[in-house]
Amino acid sequence: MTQAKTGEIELVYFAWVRERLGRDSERLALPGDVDSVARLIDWLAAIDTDHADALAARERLVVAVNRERAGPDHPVRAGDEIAVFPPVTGG
Amino acid sequence: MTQAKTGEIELVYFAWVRERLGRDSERLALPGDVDSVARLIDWLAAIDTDHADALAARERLVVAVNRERAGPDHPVRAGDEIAVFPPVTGG
Amino acid sequence: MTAIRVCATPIDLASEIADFFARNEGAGAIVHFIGRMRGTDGDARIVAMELEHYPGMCEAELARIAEEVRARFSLDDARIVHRIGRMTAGDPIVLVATAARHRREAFAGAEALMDFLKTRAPFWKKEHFADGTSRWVEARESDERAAQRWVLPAESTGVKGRVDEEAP
Amino acid sequence: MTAIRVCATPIDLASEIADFFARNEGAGAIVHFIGRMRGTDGDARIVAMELEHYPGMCEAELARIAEEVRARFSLDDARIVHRIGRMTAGDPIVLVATAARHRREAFAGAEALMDFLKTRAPFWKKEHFADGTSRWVEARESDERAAQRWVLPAESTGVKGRVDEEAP
Repeated sequence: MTQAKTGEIELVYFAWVRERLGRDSERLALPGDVDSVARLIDWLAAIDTDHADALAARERLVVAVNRERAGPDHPVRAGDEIAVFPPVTGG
Repeated sequence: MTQAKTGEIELVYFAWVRERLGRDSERLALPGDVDSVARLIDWLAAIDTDHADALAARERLVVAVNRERAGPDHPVRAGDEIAVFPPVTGG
Repeated sequence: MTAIRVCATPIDLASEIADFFARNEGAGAIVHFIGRMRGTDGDARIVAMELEHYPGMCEAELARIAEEVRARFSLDDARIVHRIGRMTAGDPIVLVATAARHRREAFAGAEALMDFLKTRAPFWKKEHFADGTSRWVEARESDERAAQRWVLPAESTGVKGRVDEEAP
Repeated sequence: MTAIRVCATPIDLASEIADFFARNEGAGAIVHFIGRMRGTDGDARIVAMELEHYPGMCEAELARIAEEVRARFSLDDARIVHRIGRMTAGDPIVLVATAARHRREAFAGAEALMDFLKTRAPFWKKEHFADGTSRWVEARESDERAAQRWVLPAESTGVKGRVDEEAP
Protein backbone atom coordinates (compact mmCIF):
# COMPACT_ATOMS: atom_id res chain seq x y z
CA MET A 1 0.00 0.00 0.00
CA THR A 2 1.29 3.46 -0.84
CA GLN A 3 0.61 6.00 1.89
CA ALA A 4 -1.26 9.11 0.69
CA LYS A 5 0.11 12.52 1.61
CA THR A 6 -2.42 13.02 4.35
CA GLY A 7 -2.07 9.37 5.41
CA GLU A 8 -4.77 6.78 5.74
CA ILE A 9 -6.64 5.13 8.55
CA GLU A 10 -8.14 1.66 8.67
CA LEU A 11 -11.71 1.69 9.91
CA VAL A 12 -13.38 -1.51 11.19
CA TYR A 13 -17.05 -1.92 12.10
CA PHE A 14 -18.94 -4.52 14.11
CA ALA A 15 -22.49 -5.72 14.85
CA TRP A 16 -25.28 -3.30 13.85
CA VAL A 17 -22.80 -0.55 12.94
CA ARG A 18 -21.33 -2.92 10.36
CA GLU A 19 -24.77 -3.97 9.11
CA ARG A 20 -26.07 -0.42 8.74
CA LEU A 21 -22.93 0.63 6.89
CA GLY A 22 -23.05 -2.46 4.68
CA ARG A 23 -19.32 -3.04 5.12
CA ASP A 24 -16.98 -4.40 7.77
CA SER A 25 -14.03 -2.12 7.05
CA GLU A 26 -12.74 0.68 4.87
CA ARG A 27 -9.53 2.61 4.34
CA LEU A 28 -9.92 6.36 4.22
CA ALA A 29 -7.49 9.24 3.75
CA LEU A 30 -7.47 11.23 6.98
CA PRO A 31 -8.00 14.99 6.49
CA GLY A 32 -5.41 17.11 8.30
CA ASP A 33 -7.93 18.71 10.68
CA VAL A 34 -9.40 15.38 11.88
CA ASP A 35 -7.17 14.77 14.89
CA SER A 36 -9.45 13.30 17.56
CA VAL A 37 -12.02 10.53 17.92
CA ALA A 38 -14.87 13.06 18.25
CA ARG A 39 -13.82 14.91 15.07
CA LEU A 40 -13.37 11.64 13.22
CA ILE A 41 -16.93 10.51 13.99
CA ASP A 42 -18.30 13.94 12.94
CA TRP A 43 -16.38 13.74 9.68
CA LEU A 44 -17.40 10.11 9.00
CA ALA A 45 -21.08 10.85 9.63
CA ALA A 46 -20.96 13.54 6.95
CA ILE A 47 -19.64 11.22 4.21
CA ASP A 48 -23.04 9.88 3.06
CA THR A 49 -26.43 8.79 4.35
CA ASP A 50 -25.25 5.24 5.22
CA HIS A 51 -22.55 6.66 7.45
CA ALA A 52 -24.95 9.29 8.85
CA ASP A 53 -27.46 6.56 9.73
CA ALA A 54 -24.96 4.10 11.21
CA LEU A 55 -23.27 6.74 13.33
CA ALA A 56 -26.32 8.75 14.38
CA ALA A 57 -26.70 7.37 17.92
CA ARG A 58 -23.36 8.66 19.26
CA GLU A 59 -24.13 7.70 22.84
CA ARG A 60 -24.49 4.08 21.76
CA LEU A 61 -21.12 3.89 19.98
CA VAL A 62 -17.83 2.67 21.37
CA VAL A 63 -14.55 3.55 19.64
CA ALA A 64 -11.25 1.71 19.93
CA VAL A 65 -8.01 3.14 18.56
CA ASN A 66 -5.39 0.52 17.81
CA ARG A 67 -7.46 -2.04 19.75
CA GLU A 68 -7.80 -0.02 22.94
CA ARG A 69 -10.95 1.84 23.97
CA ALA A 70 -10.63 5.56 23.35
CA GLY A 71 -12.65 8.54 24.56
CA PRO A 72 -13.78 11.47 22.35
CA ASP A 73 -10.57 13.44 22.93
CA HIS A 74 -8.25 10.54 22.10
CA PRO A 75 -5.87 11.54 19.24
CA VAL A 76 -6.29 9.98 15.80
CA ARG A 77 -3.29 9.69 13.48
CA ALA A 78 -2.56 8.30 10.04
CA GLY A 79 -1.87 4.58 10.26
CA ASP A 80 -4.27 4.02 13.15
CA GLU A 81 -6.74 1.12 13.21
CA ILE A 82 -10.00 2.58 14.42
CA ALA A 83 -12.96 0.41 15.37
CA VAL A 84 -16.55 1.60 15.83
CA PHE A 85 -19.06 -0.72 17.52
CA PRO A 86 -22.03 -0.92 19.91
CA PRO A 87 -21.65 -1.71 23.63
CA VAL A 88 -20.41 -5.27 23.97
CA THR A 89 -22.73 -8.20 24.78
CA GLY A 90 -20.54 -11.30 25.14
CA GLY A 91 -20.55 -13.94 27.84
CA MET B 1 -34.07 -55.61 72.50
CA THR B 2 -36.05 -55.43 75.71
CA GLN B 3 -36.63 -51.90 76.90
CA ALA B 4 -35.54 -51.26 80.52
CA LYS B 5 -37.93 -49.59 82.91
CA THR B 6 -36.22 -46.24 82.65
CA GLY B 7 -35.78 -46.66 78.90
CA GLU B 8 -32.55 -46.55 76.90
CA ILE B 9 -30.87 -44.05 74.62
CA GLU B 10 -28.52 -44.71 71.73
CA LEU B 11 -25.36 -42.59 71.91
CA VAL B 12 -23.13 -42.13 68.85
CA TYR B 13 -19.73 -40.42 68.81
CA PHE B 14 -17.59 -39.01 66.00
CA ALA B 15 -14.05 -37.78 65.28
CA TRP B 16 -11.90 -37.11 68.36
CA VAL B 17 -14.83 -37.67 70.75
CA ARG B 18 -15.10 -41.20 69.36
CA GLU B 19 -11.33 -41.72 69.56
CA ARG B 20 -11.03 -40.50 73.15
CA LEU B 21 -13.94 -42.66 74.26
CA GLY B 22 -12.58 -45.67 72.40
CA ARG B 23 -16.03 -46.49 70.97
CA ASP B 24 -18.33 -45.19 68.27
CA SER B 25 -21.63 -45.87 70.07
CA GLU B 26 -23.21 -47.22 73.22
CA ARG B 27 -26.70 -47.91 74.58
CA LEU B 28 -27.33 -46.65 78.08
CA ALA B 29 -30.32 -46.72 80.40
CA LEU B 30 -31.46 -43.15 80.89
CA PRO B 31 -31.92 -42.16 84.57
CA GLY B 32 -35.27 -40.51 85.28
CA ASP B 33 -33.76 -37.15 86.24
CA VAL B 34 -31.69 -36.80 83.05
CA ASP B 35 -34.18 -34.92 80.89
CA SER B 36 -32.08 -32.39 78.90
CA VAL B 37 -28.95 -32.31 76.75
CA ALA B 38 -27.02 -30.38 79.42
CA ARG B 39 -27.95 -32.88 82.15
CA LEU B 40 -27.15 -35.78 79.86
CA ILE B 41 -23.62 -34.54 79.22
CA ASP B 42 -23.06 -33.92 82.97
CA TRP B 43 -24.25 -37.44 83.73
CA LEU B 44 -22.17 -39.02 80.91
CA ALA B 45 -19.01 -37.20 82.02
CA ALA B 46 -19.38 -38.72 85.48
CA ILE B 47 -19.48 -42.35 84.24
CA ASP B 48 -15.68 -42.93 84.13
CA THR B 49 -12.41 -41.21 83.26
CA ASP B 50 -12.73 -41.97 79.50
CA HIS B 51 -16.07 -40.19 79.39
CA ALA B 52 -14.79 -37.38 81.61
CA ASP B 53 -11.80 -36.85 79.29
CA ALA B 54 -13.76 -37.03 76.01
CA LEU B 55 -16.47 -34.67 77.25
CA ALA B 56 -14.31 -32.22 79.21
CA ALA B 57 -14.23 -29.41 76.64
CA ARG B 58 -17.97 -28.66 76.65
CA GLU B 59 -17.62 -25.54 74.51
CA ARG B 60 -16.11 -27.67 71.73
CA LEU B 61 -18.91 -30.26 71.66
CA VAL B 62 -21.93 -30.32 69.39
CA VAL B 63 -24.96 -32.46 70.26
CA ALA B 64 -27.62 -33.74 67.90
CA VAL B 65 -30.84 -35.35 69.12
CA ASN B 66 -32.45 -37.64 66.57
CA ARG B 67 -30.15 -36.20 63.86
CA GLU B 68 -30.94 -32.55 64.48
CA ARG B 69 -28.68 -30.14 66.33
CA ALA B 70 -29.87 -29.49 69.84
CA GLY B 71 -29.02 -26.83 72.43
CA PRO B 72 -28.35 -27.51 76.16
CA ASP B 73 -32.03 -27.19 77.10
CA HIS B 74 -33.29 -29.57 74.41
CA PRO B 75 -35.29 -32.45 75.99
CA VAL B 76 -33.83 -35.97 76.05
CA ARG B 77 -36.16 -38.97 76.15
CA ALA B 78 -35.86 -42.73 76.15
CA GLY B 79 -35.53 -43.99 72.58
CA ASP B 80 -33.61 -40.93 71.35
CA GLU B 81 -30.50 -41.19 69.18
CA ILE B 82 -28.04 -38.70 70.64
CA ALA B 83 -24.82 -37.81 68.84
CA VAL B 84 -21.86 -36.01 70.39
CA PHE B 85 -19.15 -34.63 68.09
CA PRO B 86 -16.73 -31.72 67.51
CA PRO B 87 -17.54 -28.76 65.25
CA VAL B 88 -17.78 -30.00 61.67
CA THR B 89 -14.94 -29.62 59.14
CA GLY B 90 -16.18 -30.95 55.79
CA GLY B 91 -15.93 -29.41 52.33
CA MET C 1 -28.58 -39.36 40.07
CA THR C 2 -29.93 -37.56 43.15
CA ALA C 3 -29.31 -33.99 44.22
CA ILE C 4 -26.99 -34.93 47.06
CA ARG C 5 -24.64 -37.86 47.54
CA VAL C 6 -21.96 -39.00 49.98
CA CYS C 7 -19.55 -41.44 48.37
CA ALA C 8 -16.72 -43.61 49.64
CA THR C 9 -15.11 -43.88 46.21
CA PRO C 10 -13.40 -41.08 44.23
CA ILE C 11 -15.83 -38.50 42.83
CA ASP C 12 -16.17 -38.93 39.07
CA LEU C 13 -16.09 -35.22 38.21
CA ALA C 14 -16.49 -35.70 34.46
CA SER C 15 -19.64 -37.76 34.71
CA GLU C 16 -21.19 -35.59 37.45
CA ILE C 17 -20.53 -32.44 35.43
CA ALA C 18 -21.81 -33.95 32.18
CA ASP C 19 -24.95 -35.23 33.90
CA PHE C 20 -25.67 -31.89 35.57
CA PHE C 21 -25.17 -30.10 32.25
CA ALA C 22 -27.50 -32.47 30.42
CA ARG C 23 -30.23 -32.06 33.04
CA ASN C 24 -30.16 -28.27 32.89
CA GLU C 25 -30.47 -27.48 29.22
CA GLY C 26 -32.67 -24.44 29.87
CA ALA C 27 -30.40 -22.79 32.44
CA GLY C 28 -28.33 -19.84 31.23
CA ALA C 29 -25.78 -20.15 34.02
CA ILE C 30 -24.04 -23.13 35.61
CA VAL C 31 -21.46 -22.88 38.39
CA HIS C 32 -19.28 -25.65 39.81
CA PHE C 33 -17.13 -25.58 42.90
CA ILE C 34 -14.56 -28.32 43.44
CA GLY C 35 -12.74 -28.59 46.75
CA ARG C 36 -9.50 -30.60 46.48
CA MET C 37 -7.28 -32.10 49.09
CA ARG C 38 -4.10 -30.07 49.44
CA GLY C 39 -0.79 -31.83 50.02
CA THR C 40 0.53 -29.35 52.59
CA ASP C 41 -0.64 -27.60 55.74
CA GLY C 42 1.78 -24.77 56.41
CA ASP C 43 5.20 -26.46 56.19
CA ALA C 44 3.91 -29.95 56.98
CA ARG C 45 3.34 -32.43 54.18
CA ILE C 46 0.00 -34.27 54.34
CA VAL C 47 0.24 -37.82 52.99
CA ALA C 48 -3.42 -38.75 53.44
CA MET C 49 -6.69 -37.44 54.75
CA GLU C 50 -9.58 -39.33 56.31
CA LEU C 51 -13.09 -37.99 56.05
CA GLU C 52 -15.62 -39.24 58.58
CA HIS C 53 -19.33 -38.50 58.46
CA TYR C 54 -22.47 -39.15 60.51
CA PRO C 55 -24.48 -41.52 58.29
CA GLY C 56 -28.11 -40.53 58.04
CA MET C 57 -27.86 -37.09 59.62
CA CYS C 58 -25.23 -36.03 57.08
CA GLU C 59 -27.36 -36.91 54.06
CA ALA C 60 -30.43 -35.31 55.67
CA GLU C 61 -28.52 -32.09 56.38
CA LEU C 62 -27.10 -31.95 52.84
CA ALA C 63 -30.60 -32.42 51.41
CA ARG C 64 -31.93 -29.61 53.65
CA ILE C 65 -29.06 -27.34 52.57
CA ALA C 66 -29.57 -28.07 48.87
CA GLU C 67 -33.31 -27.42 49.07
CA GLU C 68 -32.91 -24.26 51.16
CA VAL C 69 -30.36 -22.77 48.75
CA ARG C 70 -32.29 -23.86 45.67
CA ALA C 71 -35.44 -22.11 46.88
CA ARG C 72 -33.66 -19.01 48.17
CA PHE C 73 -31.77 -18.24 44.96
CA SER C 74 -34.50 -19.48 42.60
CA LEU C 75 -32.10 -22.08 41.25
CA ASP C 76 -33.19 -24.50 38.54
CA ASP C 77 -31.05 -27.18 40.20
CA ALA C 78 -28.46 -27.73 42.92
CA ARG C 79 -26.21 -30.70 43.55
CA ILE C 80 -23.77 -31.70 46.30
CA VAL C 81 -21.41 -34.68 46.04
CA HIS C 82 -19.09 -35.25 49.00
CA ARG C 83 -16.34 -37.81 49.43
CA ILE C 84 -15.73 -39.79 52.61
CA GLY C 85 -12.99 -42.23 53.60
CA ARG C 86 -9.26 -42.09 52.97
CA MET C 87 -7.88 -39.92 50.17
CA THR C 88 -4.61 -38.44 48.98
CA ALA C 89 -3.41 -35.04 47.76
CA GLY C 90 -5.20 -33.73 44.71
CA ASP C 91 -8.35 -35.83 45.19
CA PRO C 92 -11.63 -33.96 44.96
CA ILE C 93 -13.33 -33.74 48.37
CA VAL C 94 -16.52 -32.03 47.30
CA LEU C 95 -18.34 -30.92 44.16
CA VAL C 96 -21.21 -28.48 44.29
CA ALA C 97 -23.10 -27.43 41.18
CA THR C 98 -25.84 -24.86 40.63
CA ALA C 99 -27.95 -24.02 37.59
CA ALA C 100 -29.92 -20.78 37.27
CA ARG C 101 -31.30 -18.37 34.74
CA HIS C 102 -28.61 -15.79 35.43
CA ARG C 103 -25.07 -15.88 36.74
CA ARG C 104 -25.56 -13.90 39.97
CA GLU C 105 -27.93 -16.51 41.38
CA ALA C 106 -25.78 -19.42 40.21
CA PHE C 107 -22.64 -17.96 41.85
CA ALA C 108 -24.39 -16.91 45.07
CA GLY C 109 -26.11 -20.28 45.31
CA ALA C 110 -22.85 -22.21 44.94
CA GLU C 111 -21.13 -20.05 47.55
CA ALA C 112 -24.04 -20.46 49.96
CA LEU C 113 -24.04 -24.25 49.45
CA MET C 114 -20.36 -24.36 50.41
CA ASP C 115 -20.74 -22.00 53.36
CA PHE C 116 -23.64 -24.02 54.81
CA LEU C 117 -21.96 -27.35 54.07
CA LYS C 118 -18.78 -26.24 55.85
CA THR C 119 -20.64 -25.18 58.99
CA ARG C 120 -23.61 -27.55 59.18
CA ALA C 121 -22.94 -30.90 57.48
CA PRO C 122 -21.50 -33.47 59.93
CA PHE C 123 -18.17 -34.30 58.29
CA TRP C 124 -14.79 -34.36 60.03
CA LYS C 125 -11.33 -34.33 58.48
CA LYS C 126 -8.25 -35.99 59.90
CA GLU C 127 -4.88 -35.19 58.37
CA HIS C 128 -2.03 -37.71 58.34
CA PHE C 129 1.39 -36.10 58.05
CA ALA C 130 4.62 -37.31 56.47
CA ASP C 131 6.26 -37.59 59.93
CA GLY C 132 3.70 -40.19 61.05
CA THR C 133 1.61 -37.84 63.21
CA SER C 134 -2.00 -37.02 62.57
CA ARG C 135 -4.59 -34.51 63.78
CA TRP C 136 -8.23 -33.64 63.48
CA VAL C 137 -8.71 -30.44 61.49
CA GLU C 138 -10.09 -27.58 63.61
CA ALA C 139 -13.24 -25.77 62.53
CA ARG C 140 -12.42 -22.30 61.21
CA GLU C 141 -14.04 -19.13 62.45
CA SER C 142 -13.87 -17.70 58.93
CA ASP C 143 -16.26 -20.43 57.76
CA GLU C 144 -18.71 -19.46 60.49
CA ARG C 145 -18.51 -15.79 59.42
CA ALA C 146 -18.96 -16.77 55.78
CA ALA C 147 -22.15 -18.69 56.63
CA GLN C 148 -23.44 -15.72 58.63
CA ARG C 149 -23.46 -13.66 55.41
CA TRP C 150 -26.58 -15.55 54.33
CA VAL C 151 -28.59 -15.06 57.49
CA LEU C 152 -31.59 -12.92 56.74
CA PRO C 153 -32.35 -9.96 58.98
CA ALA C 154 -35.53 -11.00 60.81
CA GLU C 155 -37.29 -7.74 59.94
CA SER C 156 -36.81 -7.82 56.16
CA THR C 157 -38.48 -10.95 54.91
CA GLY C 158 -38.31 -9.86 51.28
CA VAL C 159 -34.51 -9.69 51.17
CA LYS C 160 -32.87 -12.64 49.43
CA GLY C 161 -29.36 -12.19 50.81
CA ARG C 162 -26.36 -10.95 48.95
CA VAL C 163 -27.68 -11.15 45.41
CA ASP C 164 -30.08 -8.28 46.01
CA GLU C 165 -27.83 -6.37 48.33
CA GLU C 166 -24.97 -6.09 45.86
CA ALA C 167 -26.93 -4.87 42.89
CA PRO C 168 -28.67 -1.81 44.33
CA MET D 1 -3.75 -24.94 26.11
CA THR D 2 -3.50 -21.26 26.77
CA ALA D 3 -5.24 -19.20 29.43
CA ILE D 4 -7.68 -17.57 27.02
CA ARG D 5 -9.19 -18.77 23.76
CA VAL D 6 -11.85 -17.72 21.26
CA CYS D 7 -13.18 -20.67 19.30
CA ALA D 8 -15.51 -21.04 16.31
CA THR D 9 -16.32 -24.66 17.15
CA PRO D 10 -18.31 -25.94 20.14
CA ILE D 11 -16.48 -25.65 23.46
CA ASP D 12 -15.34 -29.08 24.64
CA LEU D 13 -16.29 -28.62 28.29
CA ALA D 14 -15.10 -32.05 29.41
CA SER D 15 -11.60 -31.65 28.04
CA GLU D 16 -11.23 -28.04 29.20
CA ILE D 17 -12.34 -28.95 32.71
CA ALA D 18 -10.13 -32.04 32.86
CA ASP D 19 -7.14 -30.08 31.59
CA PHE D 20 -7.66 -27.25 34.08
CA PHE D 21 -8.02 -29.76 36.92
CA ALA D 22 -4.82 -31.58 35.93
CA ARG D 23 -2.85 -28.34 35.76
CA ASN D 24 -3.91 -27.20 39.22
CA GLU D 25 -3.18 -30.13 41.45
CA GLY D 26 -2.04 -27.89 44.31
CA ALA D 27 -5.11 -25.65 44.36
CA GLY D 28 -7.62 -26.31 47.14
CA ALA D 29 -10.46 -24.59 45.27
CA ILE D 30 -11.59 -24.66 41.64
CA VAL D 31 -14.60 -22.76 40.30
CA HIS D 32 -16.17 -23.04 36.84
CA PHE D 33 -18.78 -20.81 35.31
CA ILE D 34 -20.57 -21.97 32.15
CA GLY D 35 -22.81 -19.58 30.23
CA ARG D 36 -25.28 -21.39 27.97
CA MET D 37 -27.44 -20.15 25.16
CA ARG D 38 -31.08 -20.01 26.27
CA GLY D 39 -33.82 -21.00 23.85
CA THR D 40 -36.22 -18.22 24.82
CA ASP D 41 -36.19 -14.48 25.34
CA GLY D 42 -39.38 -13.57 27.19
CA ASP D 43 -42.09 -15.26 25.10
CA ALA D 44 -40.03 -15.40 21.90
CA ARG D 45 -38.32 -18.63 20.89
CA ILE D 46 -34.71 -18.19 19.79
CA VAL D 47 -33.70 -20.68 17.11
CA ALA D 48 -30.07 -19.58 16.75
CA MET D 49 -27.57 -17.08 18.02
CA GLU D 50 -24.62 -15.53 16.22
CA LEU D 51 -21.63 -14.36 18.17
CA GLU D 52 -19.37 -11.83 16.49
CA HIS D 53 -16.04 -10.66 17.88
CA TYR D 54 -13.27 -8.19 17.07
CA PRO D 55 -10.34 -10.42 16.17
CA GLY D 56 -7.13 -9.33 17.81
CA MET D 57 -8.59 -6.80 20.22
CA CYS D 58 -10.89 -9.43 21.71
CA GLU D 59 -8.10 -11.87 22.52
CA ALA D 60 -5.92 -9.02 23.85
CA GLU D 61 -8.73 -7.82 26.13
CA LEU D 62 -9.45 -11.34 27.41
CA ALA D 63 -5.76 -11.82 28.20
CA ARG D 64 -5.70 -8.49 30.09
CA ILE D 65 -8.82 -9.47 32.03
CA ALA D 66 -7.44 -12.91 32.93
CA GLU D 67 -4.13 -11.49 34.11
CA GLU D 68 -5.74 -8.63 36.05
CA VAL D 69 -8.12 -10.99 37.88
CA ARG D 70 -5.43 -13.61 38.47
CA ALA D 71 -3.16 -11.06 40.14
CA ARG D 72 -5.91 -9.32 42.10
CA PHE D 73 -7.32 -12.45 43.74
CA SER D 74 -3.98 -14.27 44.04
CA LEU D 75 -5.29 -17.05 41.81
CA ASP D 76 -3.09 -20.00 40.91
CA ASP D 77 -4.68 -20.01 37.45
CA ALA D 78 -7.49 -18.45 35.41
CA ARG D 79 -8.94 -19.52 32.07
CA ILE D 80 -11.47 -18.04 29.64
CA VAL D 81 -12.84 -19.95 26.64
CA HIS D 82 -15.42 -18.10 24.52
CA ARG D 83 -17.41 -19.34 21.56
CA ILE D 84 -18.01 -17.34 18.38
CA GLY D 85 -20.13 -18.02 15.29
CA ARG D 86 -23.56 -19.57 15.00
CA MET D 87 -24.95 -21.71 17.81
CA THR D 88 -28.23 -23.18 19.02
CA ALA D 89 -30.07 -23.43 22.35
CA GLY D 90 -28.16 -25.23 25.08
CA ASP D 91 -24.71 -24.66 23.54
CA PRO D 92 -22.07 -23.34 25.93
CA ILE D 93 -21.15 -19.73 25.09
CA VAL D 94 -18.41 -19.24 27.63
CA LEU D 95 -16.42 -21.18 30.19
CA VAL D 96 -14.37 -19.45 32.85
CA ALA D 97 -12.31 -21.35 35.39
CA THR D 98 -10.33 -20.25 38.41
CA ALA D 99 -8.00 -22.11 40.77
CA ALA D 100 -6.98 -20.74 44.16
CA ARG D 101 -5.86 -21.82 47.60
CA HIS D 102 -9.25 -21.04 49.16
CA ARG D 103 -12.81 -20.86 47.91
CA ARG D 104 -13.46 -17.16 48.51
CA GLU D 105 -10.77 -16.14 46.01
CA ALA D 106 -11.79 -18.76 43.46
CA PHE D 107 -15.45 -17.64 43.56
CA ALA D 108 -14.68 -13.92 43.53
CA GLY D 109 -12.17 -14.38 40.72
CA ALA D 110 -14.66 -16.26 38.54
CA GLU D 111 -17.36 -13.64 39.13
CA ALA D 112 -14.94 -10.83 38.32
CA LEU D 113 -13.81 -12.59 35.13
CA MET D 114 -17.43 -12.77 33.98
CA ASP D 115 -18.26 -9.20 34.99
CA PHE D 116 -15.24 -7.81 33.13
CA LEU D 117 -15.77 -10.05 30.12
CA LYS D 118 -19.42 -8.94 29.84
CA THR D 119 -18.52 -5.25 29.87
CA ARG D 120 -15.10 -5.08 28.22
CA ALA D 121 -14.51 -7.93 25.76
CA PRO D 122 -15.62 -7.02 22.20
CA PHE D 123 -18.25 -9.70 21.52
CA TRP D 124 -21.73 -9.07 20.16
CA LYS D 125 -24.75 -11.40 20.17
CA LYS D 126 -27.45 -11.53 17.54
CA GLU D 127 -30.59 -13.54 18.26
CA HIS D 128 -32.58 -15.23 15.49
CA PHE D 129 -36.21 -15.86 16.43
CA ALA D 130 -38.63 -18.57 15.37
CA ASP D 131 -40.75 -15.99 13.47
CA GLY D 132 -37.81 -15.18 11.15
CA THR D 133 -36.87 -11.88 12.77
CA SER D 134 -33.55 -11.19 14.43
CA ARG D 135 -32.05 -8.55 16.68
CA TRP D 136 -28.78 -7.53 18.24
CA VAL D 137 -28.83 -8.07 21.99
CA GLU D 138 -28.70 -4.81 23.95
CA ALA D 139 -26.01 -4.29 26.58
CA ARG D 140 -27.47 -4.51 30.09
CA GLU D 141 -27.03 -1.87 32.73
CA SER D 142 -26.95 -4.60 35.40
CA ASP D 143 -23.73 -5.94 33.84
CA GLU D 144 -22.16 -2.48 34.08
CA ARG D 145 -23.15 -2.24 37.75
CA ALA D 146 -21.80 -5.72 38.39
CA ALA D 147 -18.44 -4.76 36.91
CA GLN D 148 -18.36 -1.59 39.01
CA ARG D 149 -18.32 -3.74 42.16
CA TRP D 150 -14.68 -4.53 41.45
CA VAL D 151 -13.48 -0.95 40.95
CA LEU D 152 -11.03 -0.08 43.67
CA PRO D 153 -11.49 3.18 45.56
CA ALA D 154 -8.58 5.33 44.38
CA GLU D 155 -7.54 6.16 47.96
CA SER D 156 -7.28 2.61 49.33
CA THR D 157 -4.67 0.81 47.29
CA GLY D 158 -4.49 -2.11 49.70
CA VAL D 159 -8.10 -3.15 49.29
CA LYS D 160 -8.59 -6.24 47.14
CA GLY D 161 -12.26 -5.81 46.36
CA ARG D 162 -15.13 -7.84 47.69
CA VAL D 163 -13.20 -10.74 49.15
CA ASP D 164 -11.82 -8.54 51.93
CA GLU D 165 -14.88 -6.39 52.27
CA GLU D 166 -17.22 -9.30 52.98
CA ALA D 167 -15.17 -11.01 55.67
CA PRO D 168 -14.66 -8.17 58.19
